[in-house]
Amino acid sequence: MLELNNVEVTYSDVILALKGVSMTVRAGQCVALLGGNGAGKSTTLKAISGTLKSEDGTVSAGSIVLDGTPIQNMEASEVVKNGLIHVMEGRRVLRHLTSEQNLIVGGHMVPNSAELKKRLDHVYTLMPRLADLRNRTSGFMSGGEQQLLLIGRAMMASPKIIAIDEPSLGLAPMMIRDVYEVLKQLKSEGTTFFLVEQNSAAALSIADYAYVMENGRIVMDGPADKLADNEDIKEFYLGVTASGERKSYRDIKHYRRRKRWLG
Amino acid sequence: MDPSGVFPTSYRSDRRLIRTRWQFLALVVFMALLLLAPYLVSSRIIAILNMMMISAVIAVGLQICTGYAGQINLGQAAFMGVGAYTASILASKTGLTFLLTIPLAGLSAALFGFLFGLTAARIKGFYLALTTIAAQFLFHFAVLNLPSTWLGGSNGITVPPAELFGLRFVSESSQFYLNFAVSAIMVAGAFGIVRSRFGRAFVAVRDDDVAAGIMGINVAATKANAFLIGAFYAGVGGALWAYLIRFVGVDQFTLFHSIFFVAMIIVGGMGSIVGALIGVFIIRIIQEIIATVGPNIADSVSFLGGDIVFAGMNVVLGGVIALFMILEPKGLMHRWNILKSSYRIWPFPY
Amino acid sequence: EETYNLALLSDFSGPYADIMPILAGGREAVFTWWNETRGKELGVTLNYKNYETRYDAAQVASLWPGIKSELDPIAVVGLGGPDVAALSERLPEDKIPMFMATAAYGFAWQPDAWIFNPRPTYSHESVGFLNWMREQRGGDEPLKVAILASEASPAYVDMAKGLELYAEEHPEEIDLVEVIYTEVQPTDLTGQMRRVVRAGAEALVIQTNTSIVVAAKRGLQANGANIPIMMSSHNGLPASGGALGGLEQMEGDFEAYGMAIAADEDTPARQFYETLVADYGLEAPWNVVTAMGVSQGLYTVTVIDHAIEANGAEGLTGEMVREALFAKPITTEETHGFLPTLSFTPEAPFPLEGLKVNVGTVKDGKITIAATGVDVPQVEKW
Amino acid sequence: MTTNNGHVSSPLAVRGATLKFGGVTALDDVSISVADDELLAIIGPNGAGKTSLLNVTAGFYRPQKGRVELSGQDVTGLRVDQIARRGLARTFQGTHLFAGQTVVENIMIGRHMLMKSNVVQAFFQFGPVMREESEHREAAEEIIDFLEIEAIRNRPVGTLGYGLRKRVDLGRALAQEPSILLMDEPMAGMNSEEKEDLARFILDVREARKIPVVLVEHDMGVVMDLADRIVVLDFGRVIAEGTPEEIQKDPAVIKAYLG
Amino acid sequence: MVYFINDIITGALIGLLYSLVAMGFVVIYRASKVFNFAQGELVIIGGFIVWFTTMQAGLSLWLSIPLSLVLAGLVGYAIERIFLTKLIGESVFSMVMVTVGLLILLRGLVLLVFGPAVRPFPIIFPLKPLFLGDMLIPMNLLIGGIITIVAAVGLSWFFNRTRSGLRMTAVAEDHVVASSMGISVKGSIAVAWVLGAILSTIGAMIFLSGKSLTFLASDIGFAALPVALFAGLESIGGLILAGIIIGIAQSLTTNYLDPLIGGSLGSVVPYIIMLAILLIRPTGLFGWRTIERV
Ligand SMILES: Nc1ncnc2c1ncn2[C@@H]1O[C@H](COP(=O)(O)OP(=O)(O)OP(=O)(O)O)[C@@H](O)[C@H]1O
Ligand SMILES: Nc1ncnc2c1ncn2[C@@H]1O[C@H](COP(=O)(O)OP(=O)(O)OP(=O)(O)O)[C@@H](O)[C@H]1O
Ligand SMILES: [Mg+2]
Ligand SMILES: [Mg+2]
Repeated sequence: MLELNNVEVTYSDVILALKGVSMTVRAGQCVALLGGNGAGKSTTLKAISGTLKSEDGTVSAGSIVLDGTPIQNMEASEVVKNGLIHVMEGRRVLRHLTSEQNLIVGGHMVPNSAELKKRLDHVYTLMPRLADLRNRTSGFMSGGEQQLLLIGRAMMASPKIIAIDEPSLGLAPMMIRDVYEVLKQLKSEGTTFFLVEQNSAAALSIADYAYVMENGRIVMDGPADKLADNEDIKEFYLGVTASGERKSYRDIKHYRRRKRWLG
Repeated sequence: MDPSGVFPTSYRSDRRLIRTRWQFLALVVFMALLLLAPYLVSSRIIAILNMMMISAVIAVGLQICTGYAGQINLGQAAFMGVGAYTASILASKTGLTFLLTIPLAGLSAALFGFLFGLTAARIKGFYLALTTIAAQFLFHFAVLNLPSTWLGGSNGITVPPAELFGLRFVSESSQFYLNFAVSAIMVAGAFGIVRSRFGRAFVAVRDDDVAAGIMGINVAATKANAFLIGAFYAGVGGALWAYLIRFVGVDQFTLFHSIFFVAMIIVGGMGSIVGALIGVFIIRIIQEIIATVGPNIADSVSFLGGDIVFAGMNVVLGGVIALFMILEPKGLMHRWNILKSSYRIWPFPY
Repeated sequence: EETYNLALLSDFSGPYADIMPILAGGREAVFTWWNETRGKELGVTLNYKNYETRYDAAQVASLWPGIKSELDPIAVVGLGGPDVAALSERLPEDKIPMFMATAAYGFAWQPDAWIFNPRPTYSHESVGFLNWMREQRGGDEPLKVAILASEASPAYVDMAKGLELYAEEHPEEIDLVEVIYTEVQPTDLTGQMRRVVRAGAEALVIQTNTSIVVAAKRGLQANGANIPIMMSSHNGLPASGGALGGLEQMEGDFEAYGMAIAADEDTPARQFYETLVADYGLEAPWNVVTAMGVSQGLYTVTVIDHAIEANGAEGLTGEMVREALFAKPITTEETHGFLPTLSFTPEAPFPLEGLKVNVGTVKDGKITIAATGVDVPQVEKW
Repeated sequence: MTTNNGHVSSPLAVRGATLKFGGVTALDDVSISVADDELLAIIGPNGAGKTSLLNVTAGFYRPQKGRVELSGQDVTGLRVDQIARRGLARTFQGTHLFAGQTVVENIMIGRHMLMKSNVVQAFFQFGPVMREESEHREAAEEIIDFLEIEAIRNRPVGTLGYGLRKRVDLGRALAQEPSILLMDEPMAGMNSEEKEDLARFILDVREARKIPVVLVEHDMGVVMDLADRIVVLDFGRVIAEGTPEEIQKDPAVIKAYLG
Repeated sequence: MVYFINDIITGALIGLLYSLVAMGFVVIYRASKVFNFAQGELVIIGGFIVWFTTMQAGLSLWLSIPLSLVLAGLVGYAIERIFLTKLIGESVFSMVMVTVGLLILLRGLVLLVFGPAVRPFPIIFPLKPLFLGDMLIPMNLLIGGIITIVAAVGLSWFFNRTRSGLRMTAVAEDHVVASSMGISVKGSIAVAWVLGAILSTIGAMIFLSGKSLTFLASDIGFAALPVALFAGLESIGGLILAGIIIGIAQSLTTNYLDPLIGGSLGSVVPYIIMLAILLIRPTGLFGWRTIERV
């Protein structure tokens, strides 16, 4: 359904952020993209959704194909018309609008108001917290509340494929569980997911297939359950030792750090 | 600038503006050429350079206020006017030397700017831009309506030439040296300011005034300071202007002049002193070219008629500004910086 | 064969861009005429070049050194306030006189000038007109007058200030009932005009611009009143009538200035204009702006003529031209009736003695001369 | 620490703070106090009022009721920059970095309030200014070293990924040489390796600077491992307070937060 | 007393004219976050279009008015296409600065195309004022006031109540977010400029009806700006109140204060009022408050 072939992305004509990335997302699948800070995950999403331009970035090589249509460097609003919604990082709600207005804008392509009402109800049943907040000015809501709103707003468009950047960011543990329930629910309703996550455990729990990215390149990929068993993934992404126990943050060894400070 | 692989070895050298011997040499040659200019080029060019240097002082001030501190200011010409009037009155009524009138002109403009800067503590963004337009109108109103013995009212004020040890700065080239000295000091000072903690505070307030406050920066004071400094520059420029034209009248400092100063920093690039200089150069050059070439075109292509050619002035200038915004929205300096960073990493594209 | 240069300052893209082509046409045609007639006799050619100032002092100041080195002119043919502002301190240093087309401003009223106007200040002109009007009306009562001015330009303020001072000092002549300030393109003057009507004004002085005349006229019409408006040369009857959609709208209004009225009558000025059109390529219509350009050209060439007479055709300098201006009056014959006889003195940039204004009006939809050679009383400097 | 009137004062105390926005009660009579050299974690569901509590402390919001004390001094109602100058630094939920500026510049902005030169000195660039610049630059570089962000030193912060930005954010706060550090969800957007690093940094900061840290965080692993004491907020109220062990067992906390 | 009331009424109506010009401005802002410095220039362009279709092409008013509005819309669209479309995705600041360029450019273009002459403007509204006892009310301003109020109510409903309006609001909030949600930023900005140009043209008709037209008419743009800021840049309905207050204040100043001081305080009074209100409410009477959240 979504295919990236050897995609290269350059910022400001000089910084090469993606260096030939290829991946495939099949319809109905959930594909997770993992990777460290600055690996290029968000860049990949932006390249797909056409929002690179606002940061002076371009897809300088390769192709991105959505359902047979090449969409690299396409206008963001056109990409959405092709059925892909990108939930951006950074909690970009429409701050002066209320939470409900945000949702309505999310559903702006819905043809009639009856359908709109139905979708609103759907969002509110899946995320009751949003129903409580419906008349709040979204700019004043707490970080987690805004994050929820973003997910709800993407659902309103009921896209074929949601590309979502760190959905669990800043959510309380219970809320993460709830959100992932929602994602699972949507997936079972047939939505395809392209998921960028730092919370690898959660991501791998719903993903079918996963890519690991480092330094603008894909370094590993495979079915989600296979990856979850990989030693390195366990150590660096899941935070469990080889023996399967969670390490304590207090026990992180000093010697791993090159230099002590103010010694 | 250093090529790929060369890194600074001390914090001082990292801060340095001039990084290589070639840069230093280029600067020296440039300054020397400027200093010798009155002997090298015609007085018409010297007159253009005079205009450019004065505009440069004012535009650099605007750059600090708008480009660095992010406070959109459409009242720079009014601030300039305050400086010009101060210098004129001091020079004509008290006979004070320009060595004092110029800084005093800067200070009085700074005071006026500071008052408007205080509003910036509360009023932000476009709302602020419009209050600076108010500065423009209030200045105009005040000059025309205060008793004419104060500010000359509609009569304007005639300014005696600047004088030092019996030397009168009346010829183009003597004025050139006056303008050169003052503008060199002011531009060098601007580099100092923007690279100091004040420059950083300006940028911080521009980018995110909430975070700036939490970093211990007094946001209101910083904004007022930005206006104060910007207006100080405008005031000094205004004083130079007064000594150049030797007559000040309120219609020399209109909103349109302010808009042109903004245009200069737009073309050169926001948030860069060098950008402001480039912008001044480009806009002034275009103005001069059209003013010079215009009559010739009108003469030789008579069917066009004079008015067409001259109305073209605004079209060309406005067009250039619009074109710059469309092609290079971040200004010429941005393009230059990109070139620089490609050079820094060449030949490795990543 | 000697050649001398004149620098022509013009504003084709600033506030006076609308009248500039015509004004420029007028003065340039005079230079052509002079070169082909008097110039040939004297063996002198006058070269000229236009410089665009945008009506901006900065531009003038920046152009000036270039003008000097490129042209080395013996005189500058100026246009307006910014030229005066930028050059008033420079011309004495460079010893080049400048000849203007318009009436003078109060701020330029200084002795030992190098800048000259063929006409006195706007306030002189309006005072002259108002006195004439009071005499026409008869009676001992002072004439009730309202002024409509604008602060958009200091020059406009200057025009009003002189008249205000005169009215203050001569209450028996002029009773200033209203001084109204408005924008250069007023939104609506109905209310203001009602005040003027209620105050019983007998004349309304508007020396600012055409748009204000139009708005005032509409305001008066709304009030069902018809107070005669007095205009100046740059916003006179044809311009204002044109902007109102027809001269007939200006029936009974006046224009007054110290220069020939471009009326339909057959005057020497008119005849000279026809000559310029027929033989010297003048394309401008017969109107006040053309008259302004032609008179500026005429008194400029006459002064130069006098200077050549006094000093010979060779080695003429700007200083000599200025001296010639003080040495000998410029007679009205020499300017073909475009200007009264002008006797300049070093005291002021315009003739202080023998000042006259002409008054034009609209009668039956046509511009006619209402009076010529109306004396201007002495006006104090303000 | 003792004040002159004798009773022990903590580096930071919030007493009975109540904060309302229209109909929303963000904080309802909240009191916390931090001990010297303590790492206090604040947890609670989304919208519980954690960020609001930090905002009240930092002077960004003014509570309708209650007081904020820094080392026994009442600072309620002071401007944010005044409070910052009294030694309080914070990092932000989401980032509030100066995006167009490089990492070094961001950190140098953190040192603004410690620098003393005036505008005239800056204009003429003589003497003390240059020395001061170099000194503070050195301090900034030390922080860069410490946080291991040398490689991105000259990158504009706007071009960095979320995780690195949080690190720069911490660096900027440290540059203020605070006597108390508040951190709002510093670990958000990091994978576990990066969290480990940051955890180490936080521990090191405490060790080297001996300053108390207040940490708002949703990652329970981090909170339980690092915190000396935990305060749990729900609907703007403190519902529990205690050591990590106690909190983990507290039924109210489990119901409201841990699930 | 009658005259005093009359001055108040006329002032209020002039204020409503400012509101209408300001409305063009607010509409562009509301739908694109672009603060259009060239608003006054749109007014003269509108004026020249009306002049051209009536005085030059000689069409009857019934034909020329709708035609002018269509042409004005096209001009607005063209400006947007040429100057703003390319900047979508760049910072809003760049777009605003391009309007500074436009201000200079359009002034030049008007000069170039129509020349600098003062031209008669067609009489679109009856010249004869409405007499109410001793009061007389200019017809153009009266009808203009009504048009302004109708337009304000309509547009305010459009922006606040309809989904298209909400969509445009989203664009004004954040171009990138809006486009990532499938909203065409281009489309929204285009509609904004078309509307802005049309409103400006209506403004020009009321302003200039029966008077004269030069490029100086663009000054009304700067006269109307304080009204927009007074109301708050996002508020269309608020413009009515702001316009009336500023108009009355200005009228009273010009009629009762100016004669005393012998100057033109009237022309700066809107700015003084605006400054005062902004110091109290930094985003105008009804503007959106700045949201600061950390
Ligand atoms: N606007 C930009 N200009 C220049 N470089 C950029 C820009 N945005 C991102 N980069 C660079 O591109 C690389 C990839 O960044 P990206 O934001 O995609 O990382 P990420 O994997 O999402 O990281 P994180 O998990 O921290 O969010 C980084 O090295 C980053 O510095
Ligand atoms: N300025 C404000 N205006 C109106 N409501 C606000 C404001 N600030 C916060 N709130 C509300 O107060 C409540 C508490 O917000 P706060 O940001 O403190 O939550 P939090 O505990 O930090 O949540 P999260 O974990 O999601 O960040 C929220 O419901 C929020 O909507
Ligand atoms: Mg990311
Ligand atoms: Mg929070």
